[in-house]
Amino acid sequence: MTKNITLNLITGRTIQQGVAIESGKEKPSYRTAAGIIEMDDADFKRLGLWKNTNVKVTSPHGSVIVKAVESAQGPNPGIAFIPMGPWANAIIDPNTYSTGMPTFKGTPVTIEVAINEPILLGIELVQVQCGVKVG
Amino acid sequence: MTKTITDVICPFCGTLCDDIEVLVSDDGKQLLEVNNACVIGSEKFLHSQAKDRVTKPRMRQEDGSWKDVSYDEAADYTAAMLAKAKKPLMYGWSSTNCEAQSVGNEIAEISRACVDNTAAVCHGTTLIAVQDIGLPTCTLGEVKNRADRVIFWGCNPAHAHPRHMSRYSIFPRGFFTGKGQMSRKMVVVDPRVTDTAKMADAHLQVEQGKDYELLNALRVAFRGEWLPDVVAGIPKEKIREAADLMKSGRFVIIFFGMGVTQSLSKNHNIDIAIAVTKDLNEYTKCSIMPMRGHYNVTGSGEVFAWQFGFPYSIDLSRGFARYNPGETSSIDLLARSEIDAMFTIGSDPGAHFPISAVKPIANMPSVCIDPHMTPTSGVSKLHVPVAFNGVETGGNCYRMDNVPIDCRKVVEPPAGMLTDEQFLVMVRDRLKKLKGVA
Amino acid sequence: METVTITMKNPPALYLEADNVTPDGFAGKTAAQIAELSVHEGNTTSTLGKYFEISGNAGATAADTKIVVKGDVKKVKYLGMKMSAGEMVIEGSADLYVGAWMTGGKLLAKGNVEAFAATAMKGGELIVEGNAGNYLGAAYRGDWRGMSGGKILVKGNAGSDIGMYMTGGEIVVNGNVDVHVMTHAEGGKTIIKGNTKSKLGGQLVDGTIIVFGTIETMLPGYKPNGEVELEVDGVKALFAHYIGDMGERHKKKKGAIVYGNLYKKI
Amino acid sequence: MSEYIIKNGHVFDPVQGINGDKKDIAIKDGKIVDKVGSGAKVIDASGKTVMAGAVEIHAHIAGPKVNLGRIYRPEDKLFSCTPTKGMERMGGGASIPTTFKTGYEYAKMGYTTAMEAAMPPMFARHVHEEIRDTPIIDEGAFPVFGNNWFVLEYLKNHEIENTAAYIAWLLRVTKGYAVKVVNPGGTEAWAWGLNCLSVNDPVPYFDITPAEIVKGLLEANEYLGLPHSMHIHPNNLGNPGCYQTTLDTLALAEGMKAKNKFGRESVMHLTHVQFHSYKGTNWGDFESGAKEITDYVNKNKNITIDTGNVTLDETTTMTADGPFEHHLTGLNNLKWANCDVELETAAGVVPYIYSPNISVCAIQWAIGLEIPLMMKDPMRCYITTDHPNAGPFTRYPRVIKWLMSKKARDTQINAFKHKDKVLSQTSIGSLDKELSLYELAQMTRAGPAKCLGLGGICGGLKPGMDADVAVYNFNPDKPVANPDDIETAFSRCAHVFKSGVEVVKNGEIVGTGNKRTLWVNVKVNDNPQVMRDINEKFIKYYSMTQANYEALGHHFVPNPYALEVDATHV
Repeated sequence: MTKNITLNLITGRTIQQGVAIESGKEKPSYRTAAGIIEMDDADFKRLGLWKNTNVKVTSPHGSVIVKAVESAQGPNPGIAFIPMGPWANAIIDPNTYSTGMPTFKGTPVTIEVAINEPILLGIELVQVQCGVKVG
Repeated sequence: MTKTITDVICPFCGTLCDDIEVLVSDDGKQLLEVNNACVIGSEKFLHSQAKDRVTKPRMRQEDGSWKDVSYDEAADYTAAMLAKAKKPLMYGWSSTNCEAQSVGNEIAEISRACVDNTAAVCHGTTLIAVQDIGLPTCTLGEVKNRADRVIFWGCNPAHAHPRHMSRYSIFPRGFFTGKGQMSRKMVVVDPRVTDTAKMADAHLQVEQGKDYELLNALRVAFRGEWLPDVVAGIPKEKIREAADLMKSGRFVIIFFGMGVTQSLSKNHNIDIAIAVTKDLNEYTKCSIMPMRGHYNVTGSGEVFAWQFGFPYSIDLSRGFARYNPGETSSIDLLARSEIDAMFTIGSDPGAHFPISAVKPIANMPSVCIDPHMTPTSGVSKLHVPVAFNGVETGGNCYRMDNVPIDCRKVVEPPAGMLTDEQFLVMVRDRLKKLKGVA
Repeated sequence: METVTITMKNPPALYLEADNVTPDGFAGKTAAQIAELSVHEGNTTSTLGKYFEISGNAGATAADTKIVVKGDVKKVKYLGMKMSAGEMVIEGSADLYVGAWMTGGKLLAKGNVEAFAATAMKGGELIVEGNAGNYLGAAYRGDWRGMSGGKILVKGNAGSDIGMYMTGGEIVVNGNVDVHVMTHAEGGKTIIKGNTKSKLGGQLVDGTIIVFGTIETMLPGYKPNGEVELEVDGVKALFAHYIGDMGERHKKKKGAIVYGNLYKKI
Repeated sequence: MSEYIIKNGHVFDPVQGINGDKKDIAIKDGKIVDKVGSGAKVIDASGKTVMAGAVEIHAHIAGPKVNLGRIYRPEDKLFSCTPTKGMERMGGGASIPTTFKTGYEYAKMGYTTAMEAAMPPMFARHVHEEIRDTPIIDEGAFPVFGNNWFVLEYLKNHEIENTAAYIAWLLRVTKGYAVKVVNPGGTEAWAWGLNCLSVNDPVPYFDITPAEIVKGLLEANEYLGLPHSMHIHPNNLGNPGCYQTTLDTLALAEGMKAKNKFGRESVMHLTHVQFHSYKGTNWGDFESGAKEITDYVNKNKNITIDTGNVTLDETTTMTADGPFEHHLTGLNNLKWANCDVELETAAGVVPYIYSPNISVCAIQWAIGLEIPLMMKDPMRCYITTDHPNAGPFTRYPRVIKWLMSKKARDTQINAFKHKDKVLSQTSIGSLDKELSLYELAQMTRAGPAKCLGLGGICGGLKPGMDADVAVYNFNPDKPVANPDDIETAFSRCAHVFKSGVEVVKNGEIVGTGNKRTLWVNVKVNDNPQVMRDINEKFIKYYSMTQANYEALGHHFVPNPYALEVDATHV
């Protein structure tokens, strides 16, 4: 059985994500800024994971491949952070509780190593999930 | 020769900095340098100069490729789509000016659309809370001149509003705050040790999703009532200390962000934070302010409100305005399959909606008006690139504290490119003909 | 009492708004006249008869009229909205606003109902045999006048935000409920036979919440106040008593402060 | 432009002293003229009442606090939004209508000019955007000065010339119309959670009293010779016993004379007097002070007032009197919004229900009617509801009914739950006066226009004036069978002309006219010190730059009408 850990996923703005969306969401720099999951050092150890490796993040609402990096802000053991964007939105809890607002913060996710799985570009990721031809 | 344009407004976040200086070429066609802006704002100005920019409207082809079309053809498609739809959604509006929003409202009215802005995934729940309990707030200059207690609750200005602390909230020396940062105590409430939290005098590391409990405990502490030993991961002693710190301020300001609007309890988190603010006004002066995201999401809410009566998530399908987030809000409309055409402008739901709410867009007639290529344009049938608002065209915008600031045009858009407003006028005029409206 | 039966034959492509489907809307009309009542799908207006087969004539008044709704009405909103008298039975599940703003009569939904059922209910009875959605018996956005009278019984589970801004009346949920119960309430009573999550009675000024099952997280604004024996719905049991929300303002009655009451079965 | 002749109507025009005579009114090129050609379109007004377009002197209809009210009160629109209809855009809102509905509703009642009563200068762009989107009616906006740091600092040393130069600058950059004062000093105190409840309470830090602020602004207003007088909402609004503060405020104008070229004779306009005419010491012994206040105003010709009539509706209160709204939310526990504006002002918003079953509300209703009934000079007392504070402006026809019919007042008094209390705490029961149509025209047209310095332009039907004309389905020759007929007649005009364009016909909108924004352009001598002070305040204390504060492009005020004032001679 693949080893995995469960963390509480939060999404949000980072300054790098902000810069990347302004420089072009079609570009690899967007993926570098937002196609990542920030995890605490302790959680890397728990999972036995090397930093900067690709992982598969799964929630009841979907799964996505992102690169696991050490939290730039922390320490926050037990909490994972994916910058706001299509990677996070592949897995966050869409329940609005009839308020119009999805539950972007506080989705339990499991994380497993996926070294050989590719991380898609931002636009590509959405197109693939929507069944639209990539172009 | 070059020229420097001063007092330029940055069209990125709700901080709406208006002290940017931009260096442009003598012919006004090239933007060379940006000063005073944060790194995101600089990028926004400079990216307008990118050589690989899409400058012509494009229709998606069956094979996934794009075919360039004229603005006329694009306007024809858009008008026809809106005329035909039983319940189109016109979403976005937060990255364009109030003038374009106003034309958009005319279009929405004629096509009896649902209209919504990015508050849907940002401070929409704040608006619900304000409707339930009110909002004691102030302009940012009040914070600069008077605030001696600054609380950032579920927000991270170090990343999301990079110049907020230096312009308004922490560092500036104001009229009654002559010592700048030394005049103030900074409290951060966040489940993470964020870069903002690291700067704080006190950090309450609240258990994620339990802001409501913590705010409730603060209210109990103000009244000196019984508290359980630990609330939301914080010992009661620390809660009472925080309550006393807030009460002892002469002017308290609470800023809050997505950490509370998007976590469990959503509108209730804001609702009770406003109750905390109201409570504090029994002891001292206290205001509260949402850290609005897009630079003109506030303006969109204002224009919606004075024209239709509601700030977002408005359903005009019956010919008059109705409002009830949960029903008329974009995510719910999409997820519940309530709509049959999607019009996006000045925002990127493809990137910022949960994927379950993006998938329907790919399966219906859809238009995306955006200077950039985005996940939304990537799943829409028609992509209409336009001039950058606030860079290549001016127009009124509203800062996070509702202060209106007229954006400036600093550089010419690429030849032949239209502004949001110009394209919308084309759509409106066509739609009027299709619908037989004078 | 006369009975009108409407049966869905052409379900809408989007959603149907059928706010005329109430005993009040049908009263005094023949089946043919009822078929001419307007309904709305998106920005188009058409008639009830285009979607439903209608049989039976209505009584002279709402009180003399019973409506039976058959077929798939999962995408029909506003059934029983503003009804003031008479009876209505929805045989299956319905969408938003079932019995919203109702002031009287009896409305029975045999399946589930979605959000905003019984919004700002003033009187009458709503029974949901399946599950109810969010904001059951809550106030409309911005209004401080939520459910003020009448009775709601949900035999299954209910969603979040039930009884928000409630000022009177009673909600009984036999199953479980999601977060936020009776937020901002100033009266009324909610009985939950199953389990609850958290944020019960937040900012509550007055009112009563009775929980038979578990409470995942108790609000700190609720202060333990001993144990009491209560008889609830014919069941006598020992309950832990809490008063609150201690963080909220409270009214005074005869010099004494009135708190909200939360009872949890021990 | 079309020519019209409105034939055989009963004309009421105090400007020309016409009192119900059958007269024809001719319209050409947007103006009232002596006669028109035979091709003019004939409007048959026989059996109808003809008046100039009405002038609203004080309402909150555009700007940040109004919109905050719209934003935070969805329930104010529930089940009442209206569809697109002919020329009309969608509308909505009972107490805080949308901009489109605001314009239509005013026009349908025969109003053609309205003043937004409180513009926070920093939000001028917002106010003007809403004014632009309010169809048909001409509008101006009053920037607030009574808590402005420049004003407080200059007047502390009684620097009238500098205050005047600052006023001139601010009116120009905000495209403002007049000097408005709200709770002088009290709103600045509110920035620290405090208030000034009397004219002598010191303003924290600034070392000045409300009396000094008011006196200084009165002087500066006449120094400049502005079209409108200083327009004040005094301290201590809405509290039992507040009439004394009102009298203290009025006394500050004693001996002052109006100096201007616009025909204005008053120096102080005290607004929504109803809220400032309370005697008693608490809500239990609360009683009317209308007699004391009107006695004073009747004697002092340099004062004008408006009423602030309570209409017994659910409404939304909103004012730059921030501390008052905080006080109010403490009384009714309804949602409270507030916005403090740096260096300038504040605003608060709280919903309110004037219930006929609550004695205080019923007494407020009576006081609002006593005031105009006790006023001897209708040219100095104007009908308002301080929209939406005492009730929505759409209730004017009902207020007119109560003023014109004792029977209507008695019907209402008898419907009150605490009728006896209303009769014992006010003198409404003993007032037999019924307003005549001539007096109504004075209180809603000629009077407010004159007070605003617009007497030569609107508010009358004299040839040369703007052709703003309202024709009502009301026959003054016939006795009123049912007072409700008055309300019906004044609710929907038979015809309304705005600057010579027919905008309403049979109660429906048929034209959008040439809506203008009225503002006052004052020339003053160069004042380098004030310019330096302004520059310094922006560098140090404002949160936006001076250049952006001053930017108010054509797109905000697409059809301006400036009243020119030359104050360089002084």
